[in-house]
Amino acid sequence: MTLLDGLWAASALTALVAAAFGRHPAAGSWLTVLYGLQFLVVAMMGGLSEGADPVPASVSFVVLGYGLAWQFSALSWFFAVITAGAALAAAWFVSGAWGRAYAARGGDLRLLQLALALNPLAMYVLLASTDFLSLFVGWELVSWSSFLLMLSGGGVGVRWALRYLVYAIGGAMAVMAAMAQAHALTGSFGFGALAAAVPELSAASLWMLVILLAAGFGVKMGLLPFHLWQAGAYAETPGPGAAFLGAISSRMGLYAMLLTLFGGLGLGTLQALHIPFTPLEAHELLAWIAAFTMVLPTFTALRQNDARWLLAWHGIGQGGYMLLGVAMGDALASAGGMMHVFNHATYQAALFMAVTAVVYRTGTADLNRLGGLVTRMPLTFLVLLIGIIGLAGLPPMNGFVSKWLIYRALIDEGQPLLFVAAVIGTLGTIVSVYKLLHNIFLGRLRVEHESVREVPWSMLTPMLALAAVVFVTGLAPGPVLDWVAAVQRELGFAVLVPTLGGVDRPDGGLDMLWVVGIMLAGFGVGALIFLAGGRARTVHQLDNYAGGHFLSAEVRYHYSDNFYAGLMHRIGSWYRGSFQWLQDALVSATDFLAQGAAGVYRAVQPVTWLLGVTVLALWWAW
Amino acid sequence: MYWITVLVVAVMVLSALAVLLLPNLLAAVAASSVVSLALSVVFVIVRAPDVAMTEAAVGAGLSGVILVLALRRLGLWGLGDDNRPQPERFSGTGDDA
Amino acid sequence: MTADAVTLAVALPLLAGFLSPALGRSSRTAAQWLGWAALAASAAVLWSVWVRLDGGTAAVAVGGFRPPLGIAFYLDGMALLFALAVPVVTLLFWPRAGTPQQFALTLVLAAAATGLALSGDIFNLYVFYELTAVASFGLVAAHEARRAQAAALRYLLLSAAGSVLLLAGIAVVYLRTGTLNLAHLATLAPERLQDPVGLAAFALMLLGLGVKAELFPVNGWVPEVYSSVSGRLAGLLAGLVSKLAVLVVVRALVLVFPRPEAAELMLVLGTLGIVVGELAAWRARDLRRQFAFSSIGQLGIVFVAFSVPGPAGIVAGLAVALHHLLTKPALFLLAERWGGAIEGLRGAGRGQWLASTLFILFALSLVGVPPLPGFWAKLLTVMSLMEQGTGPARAGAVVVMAATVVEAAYLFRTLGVLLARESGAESPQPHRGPDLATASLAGLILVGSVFALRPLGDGLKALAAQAVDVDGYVRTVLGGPGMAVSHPASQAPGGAGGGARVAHVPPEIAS
Amino acid sequence: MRNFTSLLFAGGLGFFLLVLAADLPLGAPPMLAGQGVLAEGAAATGAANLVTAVVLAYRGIDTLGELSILFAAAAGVGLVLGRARRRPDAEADPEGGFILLAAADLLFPLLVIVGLYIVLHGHLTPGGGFQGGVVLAAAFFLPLLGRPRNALDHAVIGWIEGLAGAVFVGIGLWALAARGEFLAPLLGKGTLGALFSAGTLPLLYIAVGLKVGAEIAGLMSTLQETEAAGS
Amino acid sequence: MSLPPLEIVLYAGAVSLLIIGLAGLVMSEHLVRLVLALGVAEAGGNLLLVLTGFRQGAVAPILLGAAPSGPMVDPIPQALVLTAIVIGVGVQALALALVLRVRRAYGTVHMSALRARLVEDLDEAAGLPPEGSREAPGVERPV
Repeated sequence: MTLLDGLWAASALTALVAAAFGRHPAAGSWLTVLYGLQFLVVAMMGGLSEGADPVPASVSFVVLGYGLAWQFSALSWFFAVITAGAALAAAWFVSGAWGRAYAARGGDLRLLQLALALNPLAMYVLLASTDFLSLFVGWELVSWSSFLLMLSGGGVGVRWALRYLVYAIGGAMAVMAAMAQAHALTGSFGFGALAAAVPELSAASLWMLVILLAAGFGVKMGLLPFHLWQAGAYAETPGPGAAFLGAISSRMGLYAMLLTLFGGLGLGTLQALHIPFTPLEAHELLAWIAAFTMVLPTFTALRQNDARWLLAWHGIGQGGYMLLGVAMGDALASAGGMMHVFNHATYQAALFMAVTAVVYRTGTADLNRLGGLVTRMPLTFLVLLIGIIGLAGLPPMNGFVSKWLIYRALIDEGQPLLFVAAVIGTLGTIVSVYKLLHNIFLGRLRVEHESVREVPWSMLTPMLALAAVVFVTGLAPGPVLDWVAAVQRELGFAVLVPTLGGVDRPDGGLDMLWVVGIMLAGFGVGALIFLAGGRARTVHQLDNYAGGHFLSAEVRYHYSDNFYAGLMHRIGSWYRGSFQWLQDALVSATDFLAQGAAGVYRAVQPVTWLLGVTVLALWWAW
Repeated sequence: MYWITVLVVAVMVLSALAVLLLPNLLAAVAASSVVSLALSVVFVIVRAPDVAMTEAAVGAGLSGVILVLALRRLGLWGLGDDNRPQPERFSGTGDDA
Repeated sequence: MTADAVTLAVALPLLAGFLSPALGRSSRTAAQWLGWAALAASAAVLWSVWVRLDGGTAAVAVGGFRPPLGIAFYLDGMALLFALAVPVVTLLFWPRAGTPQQFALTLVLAAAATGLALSGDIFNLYVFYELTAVASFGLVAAHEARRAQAAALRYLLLSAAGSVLLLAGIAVVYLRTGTLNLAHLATLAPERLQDPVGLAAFALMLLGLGVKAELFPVNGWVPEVYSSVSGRLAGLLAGLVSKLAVLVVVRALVLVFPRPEAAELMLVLGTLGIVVGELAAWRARDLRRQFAFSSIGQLGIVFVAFSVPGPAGIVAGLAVALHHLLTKPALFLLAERWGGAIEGLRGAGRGQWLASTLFILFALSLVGVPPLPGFWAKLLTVMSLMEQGTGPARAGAVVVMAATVVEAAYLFRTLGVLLARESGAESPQPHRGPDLATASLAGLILVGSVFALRPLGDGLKALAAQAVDVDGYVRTVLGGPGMAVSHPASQAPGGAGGGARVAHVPPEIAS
Repeated sequence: MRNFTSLLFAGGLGFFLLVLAADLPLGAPPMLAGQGVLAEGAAATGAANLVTAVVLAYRGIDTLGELSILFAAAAGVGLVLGRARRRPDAEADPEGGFILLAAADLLFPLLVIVGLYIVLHGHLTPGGGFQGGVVLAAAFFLPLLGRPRNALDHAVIGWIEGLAGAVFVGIGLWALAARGEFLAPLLGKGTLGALFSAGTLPLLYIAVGLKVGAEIAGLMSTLQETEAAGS
Repeated sequence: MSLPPLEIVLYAGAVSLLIIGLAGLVMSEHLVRLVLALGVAEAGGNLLLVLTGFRQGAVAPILLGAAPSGPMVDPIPQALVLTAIVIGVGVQALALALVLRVRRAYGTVHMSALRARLVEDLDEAAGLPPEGSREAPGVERPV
């Protein structure tokens, strides 16, 4: 029995326990222990990131003449450790007060626990793929288990889950087409065979593969224009589920792309694949798609008035950074892109949990109905603060490191337009996460929230732990970059050799230890001035004013309402409903065709069809 | 012989058309019996006496009787003008013959 | 038990069917038991023949007249598999509440379906096809509601028109080749049917058979009939009868018309069928019609899969067909449970966990979620189409995959309604134990086959290799080991008698 | 519009089928199987009428299938019209006139004899079970036309058709037991052209005749007993 | 002008019957006429089948006396047609029974009316308001 078997067994056991006892809130603690066990098993495979041999699974099948086998490599391990961590944090969050409250409100706790347990299991299967067939099997399992998780909350979530399903099946079918195409071209499902056959393949075949794979996996990643399902589906999932999904689920698309496009076809192939009539190559096309994915969803997030939706839209946008980095393909950019997977998972999970904590106490995630909670929920505020700094990609959090690597690479590669796009994206992120922070925690406390207290420790612990990871890996990104380097080595990218604090390059590296040190020193100076100045005066939260008027509890005015109205007035129309039209058009076209199809059986007598088609067939026979 | 055949075939085809075009259903049934009879003559001509017998017995006789019985049960029996277009014809489908 | 006994599988249900109405006048129970016994005996005969052949093939000259002159039954894995499915499925979908006449018609239907699977003579196939048709008209019309009779009448007219075309196709083939035996035709086809006339004959036969096989666009009866009759009968027709009609088409395609144009015709019509069926199902507003249209789409996939030449196509087609044979009848049974307008089913699945779980299972398998069998069937289809690599084949693959998306959308929309939290449904339909048991059985087989994928795959491959082995077919039927010894009196004048049976075929016949 | 398209399609189909004729060996068919039957049919079956040889011997199972179709159709008619039977008190058709009644009575024995003759000589001359069966059915049905209040006993008809069908299958099974082949010819061939020749073929034709006669008589009397529609 | 050979005339007759029957099946409204048209089409098919065994100058396949007096026509198609005729009459009887029943149930003997009623009936059986009515202007779309 290998460690991979052990991981699957632990995960399956978790799912079984969840199915059997998930209904009882008390089972939450046991499940958390089991998730911890999973994490431990993954950690025991840590040698993978130091160049150890891949860990195979001892099960394998031969179905219809095709072999199915699984193994863990450095790439798998990198994603698996994030998965296990996110699952552990989410499960911990559920295990205590939150789970009890969920069950008390009529939620199906067993279904949630089961779905939450099935997701990592499916992902571990997917992450162990060795060829197209096992990849597809794992892919479908992941799709359906996340569908289950989205459904688990019922209500509006079901609608979104169904929409997700349609997109996911569409994506899966594109993958299946690519897989069948690859098999038709090479006679095998192996990535190696595909890589070996690349020189003989025509540009058309390669393009078909690239487009099918990118589109198929891009659906899961929420790449434009296939992103419309993601925000709603994730946001309407019950809180911890959303945290888990937002952290890692859509990254499976990136994993699969890394495995097939970059590992299978090879980065070199993408770089050599020229788009006719343009100066672009395939990898630049991907980079541009990624760039649009960074910008548009981020600005859509700016418009959201629901904290969960806002975060979910950011999840889409951040995926763009990852793909941008990987698609650029040099050592810095790819390291940045892959490290961003880790970083994003940590802060996104922390952010979703913080928002869920707020919902737990206030009952709403509506940014127009919150405010001033900083004094009531200071630790949650802290987590959210750390999280948004990471999300915005500002020092000293880990998001800064990965984004710095990407910016730096874009400059090095001579891609000013992409660089500007990345900066615009970051700008939008900063603006919108400020809205998040402000509308929940700052400003005026609403009357109905005066009695709100901090959430219990069962929820705070995972949040704080994640926040700590966000900070620590920002302070010392070296270990994570080491893992990334192993992945780069495995996939054939140029390898970035990290230091503890970042990278050391002759033309200017990054050492986060210094950056953080200087920042903290700066904050220290600021704090000294603030304290020494002694000008601060503490007033009651309701003792404030706007527009020259003092506001009291009776005045129904709240300036966080419709935040950024002016900004939206200026730029909102630029991206309103971006690609919604595409989805609408597709649905309308399907509906139109469906009416026609139903009409086939309504408008014409069956015998007429028989006669007509006979004549046509005879005509054709000539 | 040749001309007899042509004549019989012509009768057969014309009666077949009559089956479709005669407004009176009883007459149409009669025409279909004529088709069968002509057909059985043709079968004799092509040296198929067994088939001819069967066609005469079954096609002309039996199925004629069954059809007439059915017409009678449908209330469409008779040579008079009680076979007008049905008043309950569904309006609005737009594909009446 | 010799292979000749396989005729019992056709004869016994017929015998029981003939006696059933008369017997039923005195005792309905006796008629029912007679029918069950006949079907069980039929299944036993087929099973013993299957075991005895042990993967080989055999031909049975019915009445002892050697094949080009008499009628031959051909027994290979594919034929026996479907033949064996007939009594089993018929027993499962037996019209329990029916009259002795319905028992008789069901038995006749089973006998005819068995004959369709086994027969190796095109006119004999036509007879069995018509028998299937007439029996199913009767069964459909036997349903109480008046809509069933109207649907049956419309079905009858369409089907009869199709039969006329089929007959015309057979006439053309006979005029060209002077024989009706499939094996003999297979030897003659390369020189006598490889031209537009042969293709026209195939087109006529395909469309004639297509009426029963739910081939687009001659399947206008499907939504009307399936939504008028009981779930059991719909399951029987959609699951079993349509497959056997497809089987006949496949035999004709492989043996007599192995031309790319013929396969292309099937491919195009199948593709259109998928598009129209799945889209219409997407728009359907009640459960039964949704499944009926979905059945059209699935049969389209079957046709598309079988249109791929060679064993790959047969494997894919068999996989899709068997999968559909398993799931769709069970779904019709579940539809019977809930029935009616989809919007009216809000929350109807809650509290009926077994039924809901089965629905989910079948839906997942139909959509093709690994590791359920539906996935492998779909994968084989897409792969064989892509492997073929021609434009229409690729288009077919794309349509199969696009249809999957549509299928997932409507199946899970329905499921979402069934399991919705808020309950708008009136009191759920009365509990039907046997139906649920049958559906559960199908579900168990479905899940069980996941654990037997390897032997199943190997088995299908062996069947397909046998099915495409035209030489083997010809050898088996027209003389060679495994053929039943012909009757001494039926030897040709001047024949040597005994020994090499090929010598009995007069020279002008063997050409 | 619809009629126009339909005519166009029908015309097209006719055109293609007529064009087909150019490539078909009309009048000189290859007859590969047919030659075989012509050459050995009489010897193999003992029937002088080779069509009968084909119908009952070479393609016996076709005939069984055909009987089953007729049976299924009759059962279907029974099912469809079973509930629509005339109520006993419903107004029946008026009795036939003297000519019809007299003709029915006179014709009855004649038709029975002719029908039996056609059935029994099916292996020798044109005709056979089907044709004879129809004549027999007519014999029994004609009196009903004259006296609509009388009815055939459906139970008896059911038993006749059931048993006749069973006899057909039974002869086939007998052959299976005796010779190992379903529906193989049994008994001696006899002299070609004699009434008692051709082994079991006449027996089969008798079964066919009875079954067809019973089914058609039942079918017609079911139709006859059906209440008039539209009332 | 040379006359077409006999078998071509017969073939043309068979095809005409087939076409007339099929056209009638498509165009007729009255249910009884549809059944009649079906019978005509079947007659055409049967004639077609008999013609496949016909050859010029041959005799019927019945052995009268000792030796056949010349070539015989093919007996197999004749046997097939015997079967087909009986099948046809069975189907016809069933169809007529259904027409009677449908007339009783729906009060119409017209195909288009019957179809419209059938669709209404199916909708009603499923508990649906008629398509396009005020209560159900369309179906809610899933995405």
